[in-house]
Amino acid sequence: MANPTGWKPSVERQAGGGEGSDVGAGGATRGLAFEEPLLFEHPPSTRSGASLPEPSGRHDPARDIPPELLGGEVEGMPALSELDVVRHFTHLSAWNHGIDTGFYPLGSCTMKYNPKSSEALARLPGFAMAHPLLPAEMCQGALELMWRLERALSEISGFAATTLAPAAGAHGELTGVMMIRAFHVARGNARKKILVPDTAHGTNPATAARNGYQTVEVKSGPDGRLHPEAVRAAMDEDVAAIMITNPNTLGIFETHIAEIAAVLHEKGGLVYGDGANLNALVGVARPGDMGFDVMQFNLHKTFATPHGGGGPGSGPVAVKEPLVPFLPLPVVAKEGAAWRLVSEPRERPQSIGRVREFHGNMGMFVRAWAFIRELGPDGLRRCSELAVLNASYVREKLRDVFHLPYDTDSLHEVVFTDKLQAASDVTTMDVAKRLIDHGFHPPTVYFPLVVHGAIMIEPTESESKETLDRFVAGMRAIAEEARTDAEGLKASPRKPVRARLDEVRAARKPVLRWKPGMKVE
Amino acid sequence: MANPTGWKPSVERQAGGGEGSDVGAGGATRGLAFEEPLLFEHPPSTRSGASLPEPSGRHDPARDIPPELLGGEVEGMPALSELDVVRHFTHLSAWNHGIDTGFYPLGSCTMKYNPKSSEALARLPGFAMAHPLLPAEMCQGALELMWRLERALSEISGFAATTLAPAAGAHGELTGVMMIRAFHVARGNARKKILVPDTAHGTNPATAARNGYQTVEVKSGPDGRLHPEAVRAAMDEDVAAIMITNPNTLGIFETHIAEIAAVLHEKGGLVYGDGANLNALVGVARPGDMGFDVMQFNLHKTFATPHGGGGPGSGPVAVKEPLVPFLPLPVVAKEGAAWRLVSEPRERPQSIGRVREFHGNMGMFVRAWAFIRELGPDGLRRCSELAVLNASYVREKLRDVFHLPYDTDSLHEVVFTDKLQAASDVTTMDVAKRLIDHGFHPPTVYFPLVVHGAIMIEPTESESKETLDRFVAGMRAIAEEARTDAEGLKASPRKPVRARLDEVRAARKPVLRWKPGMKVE
Amino acid sequence: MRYHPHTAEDVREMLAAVGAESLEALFRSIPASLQLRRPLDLPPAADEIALLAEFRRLAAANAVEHPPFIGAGAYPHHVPAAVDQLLLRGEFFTAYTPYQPEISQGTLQALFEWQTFVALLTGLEVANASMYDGATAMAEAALMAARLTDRRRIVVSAAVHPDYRRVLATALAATGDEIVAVPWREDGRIDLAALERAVDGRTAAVIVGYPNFLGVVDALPEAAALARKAGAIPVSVTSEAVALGLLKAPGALGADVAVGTMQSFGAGLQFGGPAAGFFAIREAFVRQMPGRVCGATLDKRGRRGFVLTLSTREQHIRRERATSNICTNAGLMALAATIHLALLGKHGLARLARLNHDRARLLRDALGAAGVRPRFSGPVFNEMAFEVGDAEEVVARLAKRGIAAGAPLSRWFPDDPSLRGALLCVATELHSPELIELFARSVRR
Amino acid sequence: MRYHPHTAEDVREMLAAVGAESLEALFRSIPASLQLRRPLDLPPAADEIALLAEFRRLAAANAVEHPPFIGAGAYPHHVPAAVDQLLLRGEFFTAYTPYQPEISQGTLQALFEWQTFVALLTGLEVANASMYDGATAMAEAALMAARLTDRRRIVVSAAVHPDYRRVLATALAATGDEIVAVPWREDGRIDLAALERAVDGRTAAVIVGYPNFLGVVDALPEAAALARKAGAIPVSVTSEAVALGLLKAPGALGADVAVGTMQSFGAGLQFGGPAAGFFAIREAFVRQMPGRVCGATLDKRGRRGFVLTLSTREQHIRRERATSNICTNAGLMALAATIHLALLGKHGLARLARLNHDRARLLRDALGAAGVRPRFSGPVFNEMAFEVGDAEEVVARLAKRGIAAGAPLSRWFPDDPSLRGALLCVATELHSPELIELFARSVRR
Ligand SMILES: Cc1ncc(COP(=O)(O)O)c(C=O)c1O
Ligand SMILES: Cc1ncc(COP(=O)(O)O)c(C=O)c1O
Repeated sequence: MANPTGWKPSVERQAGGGEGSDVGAGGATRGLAFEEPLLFEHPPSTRSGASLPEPSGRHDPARDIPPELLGGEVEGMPALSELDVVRHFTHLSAWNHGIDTGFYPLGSCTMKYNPKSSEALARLPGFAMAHPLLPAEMCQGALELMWRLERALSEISGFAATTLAPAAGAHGELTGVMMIRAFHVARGNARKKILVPDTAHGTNPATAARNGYQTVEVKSGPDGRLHPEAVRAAMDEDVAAIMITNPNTLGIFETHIAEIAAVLHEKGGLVYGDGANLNALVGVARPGDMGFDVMQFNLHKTFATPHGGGGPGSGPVAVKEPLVPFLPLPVVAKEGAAWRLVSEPRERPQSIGRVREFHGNMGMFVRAWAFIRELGPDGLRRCSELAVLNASYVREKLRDVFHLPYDTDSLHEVVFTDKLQAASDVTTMDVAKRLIDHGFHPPTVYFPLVVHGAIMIEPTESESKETLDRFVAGMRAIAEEARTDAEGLKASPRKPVRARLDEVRAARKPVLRWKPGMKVE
Repeated sequence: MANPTGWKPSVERQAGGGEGSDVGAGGATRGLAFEEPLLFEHPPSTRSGASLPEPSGRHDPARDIPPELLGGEVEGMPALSELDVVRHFTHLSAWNHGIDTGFYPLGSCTMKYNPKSSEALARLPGFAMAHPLLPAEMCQGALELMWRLERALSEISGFAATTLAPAAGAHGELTGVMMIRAFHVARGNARKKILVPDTAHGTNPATAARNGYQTVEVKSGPDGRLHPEAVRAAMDEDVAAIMITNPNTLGIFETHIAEIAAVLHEKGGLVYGDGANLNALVGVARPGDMGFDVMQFNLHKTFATPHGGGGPGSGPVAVKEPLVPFLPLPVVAKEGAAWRLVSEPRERPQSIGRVREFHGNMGMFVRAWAFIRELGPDGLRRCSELAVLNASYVREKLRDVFHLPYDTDSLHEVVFTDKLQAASDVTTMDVAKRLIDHGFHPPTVYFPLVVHGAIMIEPTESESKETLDRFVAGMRAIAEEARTDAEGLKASPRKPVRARLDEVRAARKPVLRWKPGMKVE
Repeated sequence: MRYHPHTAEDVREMLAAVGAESLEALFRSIPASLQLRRPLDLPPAADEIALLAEFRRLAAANAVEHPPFIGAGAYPHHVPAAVDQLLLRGEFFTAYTPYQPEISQGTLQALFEWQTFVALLTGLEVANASMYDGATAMAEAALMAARLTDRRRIVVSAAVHPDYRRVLATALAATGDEIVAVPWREDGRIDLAALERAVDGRTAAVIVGYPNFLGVVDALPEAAALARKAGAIPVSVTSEAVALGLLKAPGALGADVAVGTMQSFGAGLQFGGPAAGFFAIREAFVRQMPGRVCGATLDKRGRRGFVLTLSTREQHIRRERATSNICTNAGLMALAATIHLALLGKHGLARLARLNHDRARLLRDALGAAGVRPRFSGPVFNEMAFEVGDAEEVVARLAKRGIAAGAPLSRWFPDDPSLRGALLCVATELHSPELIELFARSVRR
Repeated sequence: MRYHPHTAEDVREMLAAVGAESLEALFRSIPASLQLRRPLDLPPAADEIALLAEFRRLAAANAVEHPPFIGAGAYPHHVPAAVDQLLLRGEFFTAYTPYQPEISQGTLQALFEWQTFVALLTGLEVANASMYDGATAMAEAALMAARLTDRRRIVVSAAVHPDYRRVLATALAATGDEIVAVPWREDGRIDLAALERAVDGRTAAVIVGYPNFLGVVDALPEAAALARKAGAIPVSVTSEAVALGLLKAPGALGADVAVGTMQSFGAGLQFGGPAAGFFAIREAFVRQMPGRVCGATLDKRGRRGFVLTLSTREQHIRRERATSNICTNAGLMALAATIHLALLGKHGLARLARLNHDRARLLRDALGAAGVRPRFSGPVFNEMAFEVGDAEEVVARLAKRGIAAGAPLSRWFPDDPSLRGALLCVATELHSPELIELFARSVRR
């Protein structure tokens, strides 16, 4: 495949340069990269990259730490100069694909642009260097920011109040379901079950189980939606709640949400909203207005805080009025012109208690609040509009070459399958790996589980039509290639520093850390 | 060449992956890279990556700017979102080799590690946001720093005073020779000639010419050193100065410097020191103690301020007492406990005047002062010791496979040639390009001009023995390859995003900017 | 809007392509009654200059001129400039969980290195790819112990960070597992006799702080031995991981699980988050370990590489039978700690730890000279409680001078009048001898 | 020492390899009498924490709370956060001059883009890869004009930045070339009648500020026409390049050479440096252009790439016959400007320029309401001189309030008593309407 989309300015007719030197639809080619050993594989030495003051020399630890507790230098630790370390991580970073490198349509993860200004703001010493236990009078700025963010999230989602404490989406789910449980317990009965649609993210059933609930799977309909009848059939007075993602993980709006909520509410159940897909709805519709009682945000998705190679996230949870007493601690309160943290159970006796240390991931609050402040009400709505436009556009442009399992309106993401490629034995995994050679991060694959060979594409609003057109061209080229050269396709990716990795080997003979003489064979 | 030095952890026996996928001695392999069009080659649009306040709307420029001076939007400018721009420059950066990427033994350029802490310090708002014309009482910190740096540089070099104004080494030379000229003019005669050894950097003769002096080349001896007799032969009362780099560009100390200085001084000439090679001497010997009258520093070399892809630099100039009156403006003066800038010619009537706008490259002063502060007197000397050790080590390890034109002690850098490779028609350029595939930045090549096919290696003190050993292994592998596979060698580099570039074409049909419809053919 | 690349023309063309009349029409699958018919009630958009001014104002309302003398779970440490500049590389911070290993080897190798650092510092065999924080890591450890032992009682030292214990209580609210707290003795160490009484055949885990919340290096070997004797899993918890550069590793003292936070490395304070929780175990527990883990493998061409592995434990595969529900963890903070630890290295870490030990002694001596004595006699690392009379008064008084004096223990033990005067203070490499002197003088008045 | 990787063992081994007994012995080629036999008299080494404290103290001694109302050659502008984060990528800032194009394509393409931006903004055909600053760029322009015309008289408007003129004088001290200054008229524009008298067949260049030092958009078209008539090269000088987003390009108004600084884009103030000087010309002058230049070419496989080119003009090839002696230029600052301009783009630049124009009007009106009037009647962009009575007094008074009031013109024209009251002030996007009001009130008292 030599530059199927006419990527410029490469002059690919003479490209040559061996395998993988062609130019992908996303601009991918090959260039210089560096192998890099593990930090621990450098020879031992007396080096250090540390720059530290000298101790007074007057206090020998051996004098006051019992010998059985006193250790020496940690064996196995590396000994490198600052430059060694800088080169090490500079090389490592070059092996990664990030949003800053290229299109990253990882469905359900909302890989939107992470504003650089947020990084600068979060590094202001007043935020970066503030201790979480500063006396209130010494941290009014931090508290004010948290309070404003809390108010804004409640408004955006249509709930009464929001806790900022949870550290990520799944942690928010956990917190939310804990509140649901506390709510029921306060009414005398924790109940036993939580309904979870078959399209749900794995964190939903795991969260329910973690709270001691049995999960009951509810099947979605042929239109990819949850139907009130199915919910009604599963509903009884043992059901504490249903956990719904809306739009769901197919990107499809749960049209019957209000009716479903009514089914739950009728029998005293609550409706939990997995807010991972909120990017479809900001300023357009509010979960609080649809019958949800509790919902977590993923600030690292909807509000553009960086995903950081797997975190940190932030998963605030919004609740309706009846659940407010159960919010975890701490809570930021405004009293007159000052703010303070309510941390003592005495002040909030019904609180489920603490869900983590301190007050939440402040670093993420700063960035999320910056995003909300910069976008404003219109800009935030615009995010959702453009996110949906982008996904709809990709859907339309690919539906003739990839199988669309649900031919109904979808919102911010779209799910295809590898069904049309089955004849040539090309799978979703092959498509994903081939996209790498084009210069794109693959979509989420094999999720949701209800779709066989799912390819879940979420472009987000950050991407231009040009980028989408290139992605579409890449996907179409792959569809074509699946017909004409399935073998070649299966040899992908060819361009990165590593070819396909053997995941089976990794799980069968786990090597989970370096040890002297470590071998991977 | 597959991993000649046993680079780990790659398992190269099965490497394959086409041309250039082997692992070089410096760890170089191939990986994913991105093509990137010019900013101007994106389709025109209404996009912008700007975030700006709204104007009041009350002031139409057409009302007060005459129509013949009023322009519209600038045609041809790009129109991109912030993300487009971030990706653009992220991709571009990946095509570069920097010190942070790998070994960079570019002779005469002192590519030492640029401390990250200096970058943080230079960004403190008090430095980054200070206007150069702030009233003195509002910029005491900046002035104090400049004053302390000035004092430190004078001490390090052994001179009476230093101007911080010049923007780079060559600008320092210009300033220095201007002072020399002013000195002579003050004595009634500017004189006509400047002596320049044949090993001199091109900026030396260019500087002399720029000051209206005729340059007279002085040949160095067979030991690579300048000899008093040669200087004496060229010396007369028309000679204003000699420009000497010490150690010279062969890395060799000018042993006869004191005698040469005497030859000059005897006939009223001055001795200019090109301080580009000061990294060999800090704390070990001081140019001011050797007979030099004027010398420029290259803060971006000796004092580790980043080279920035070609600048900014900083080229302070130190002078002996008799030249102090001629220092350019401004001068930082300490008066009591306060500092102020002396900018007015009235206060320094003999000053050569201003050599640039404002006071110098403050951004570089902050970094250089940080370097001096962190290293301290012992650490600075240690830099020179290790720099010389490194260069001497490389010299020793390569002298059997590359021709060493001057077999005499050298200091912080060493010059080889391609003479031993001549038989296989392999040139210095081929060696340089092959080093790229190993993962090393090539040394300075074809300089100094007195050495045919010069390969000038300056490792600096930042590099570890391991890195040097890898480099040596790479160079030795190349020497071997020159014998066994000259053709293959000449096809290098294979790994970067671009193969050898056609410099002749660039100069013959210059395309120096983008224009609509631009073609390079 | 600088983040929105769509021109009016793009929008028109794309709407045409998808057959929608307007952006609004894209949402027709949302019942009209559920749509929001008004703009969100939020402040209007701010440009970058206004944003900077607004956030500078907020940041300036936090007093951070001096490093705080507060630890209590978050430790003021110097983070070398190199850490942050490497973290800012977009390839790191704008990537997500390394689902596609071929283009995530940077994140993956760094995680493998993080896991190794955690294993080395804790003296245990295996570590996961990070947890949200120390408190949730401890709760996960308790749950894992319950699964492994099939027992339902968690014995925890009262000198474990009270907030961690609260998080544990919250986490166990649904399981009905029991928590038994064991008091500390006058020296600030766990009461081993009480521990012995508390531990029995129903005990899943014994959790001890190392150092504990009072700053005291607790009796981990003895506690671990008692746990082991009863078939319970000894768990150590560490909030101040710099201590592990001076103390023996918990794994070497008998802990089978070591959890905590690496906040001290690379994270800074950030008003309490984010920082990377760590979770280290004996290899035998690996199939019950929560969270992601990175493992080494080979690629198709036989070159070493890294992947996320053992994912059959995890929610996205195992769903309700997963070992935990964690998904997004604290990857970037794990990277930050990894870079910081790499810079320190073997020798730097030891020097840093000794320096912290030294500074705490300077603090003790300076306060001693001011007539203020430590509250507990047990061995300490860089943090200790002092008896200052009225801790809240001291804190309020020093706040006026811009000094964060420490954490009054009564905040966590309001019902224990004997702790009214106890002020928990830390001294680290950031507290210069001069600042320590100033502090001691200020406490005195 | 964190920057020195050598262990004692390494040093030993390496010394043995090179056959030296000690590190000292490496310097035996330096006569003993020339060696320094004492440690340098410098403050002792500081660790990173101490360094940070020391530099914070110094930085805090510069008053930067408010953006200064001073321009006068260095303009306070907002630099988007993205610029700096991209500049911090080590591949950019730790590289040097792109001597090896295959591994410098990033720097080279960015330089090509910089050259294009300069050409577009100046309306000229070719630009070089940057100069040290605006002042030296202007001096180089004069020298180039002298070479091109083989004439020896430089006519320069007195309203060109006085420091630039001083730099020109310094540069020409050796050549004996003559400088003729042409006064400005009451409106702040060059006196065209005087210019006409000054220009003749000996004139190499006519240099005009655009806008000029007084903030006035000078009569460039007329001046250029006069120059051209006499066979001299019309040169425009711009310190506030944001103006080029609102004004016609100098090349479109007759300038054959446009020089100045792009400090307004990407550099920030930095107490005056570094920032990138620019140098743009008509194509015909290219072989006489000073400095480096980047050009497009093809690689061996026919792919477009970039190299430094036309180097036969330069000192490293041509030595004493070079067009200048410049070597290291201001690469990173050119990159900074390029990134900033890319972010602004066509529309953003126009908006920024209009906003600056607007803010200067707000300043004029606010000061007008305080009874303070502009000194010159000519058209201005974002900077203008006001008649404040005693400019030095106003500056000293506002300094006490932490406001940098502006630049008193008398500093450069001490002998002209009529300028005693003239205070040169700028207003940009950084000066909010509220700050402008505060400023006007403070000037008034
Ligand atoms: C639909 C859905 N729910 C929940 C989560 C869990 O969120 P987090 O990873 O922040 O814990 C995800 C994350 O990928 C998700 O996609
Ligand atoms: C020996 C020598 N002299 C002078 C210079 C000029 O210094 P700069 O590039 O800072 O102008 C250099 C720079 O490479 C050099 O190597």
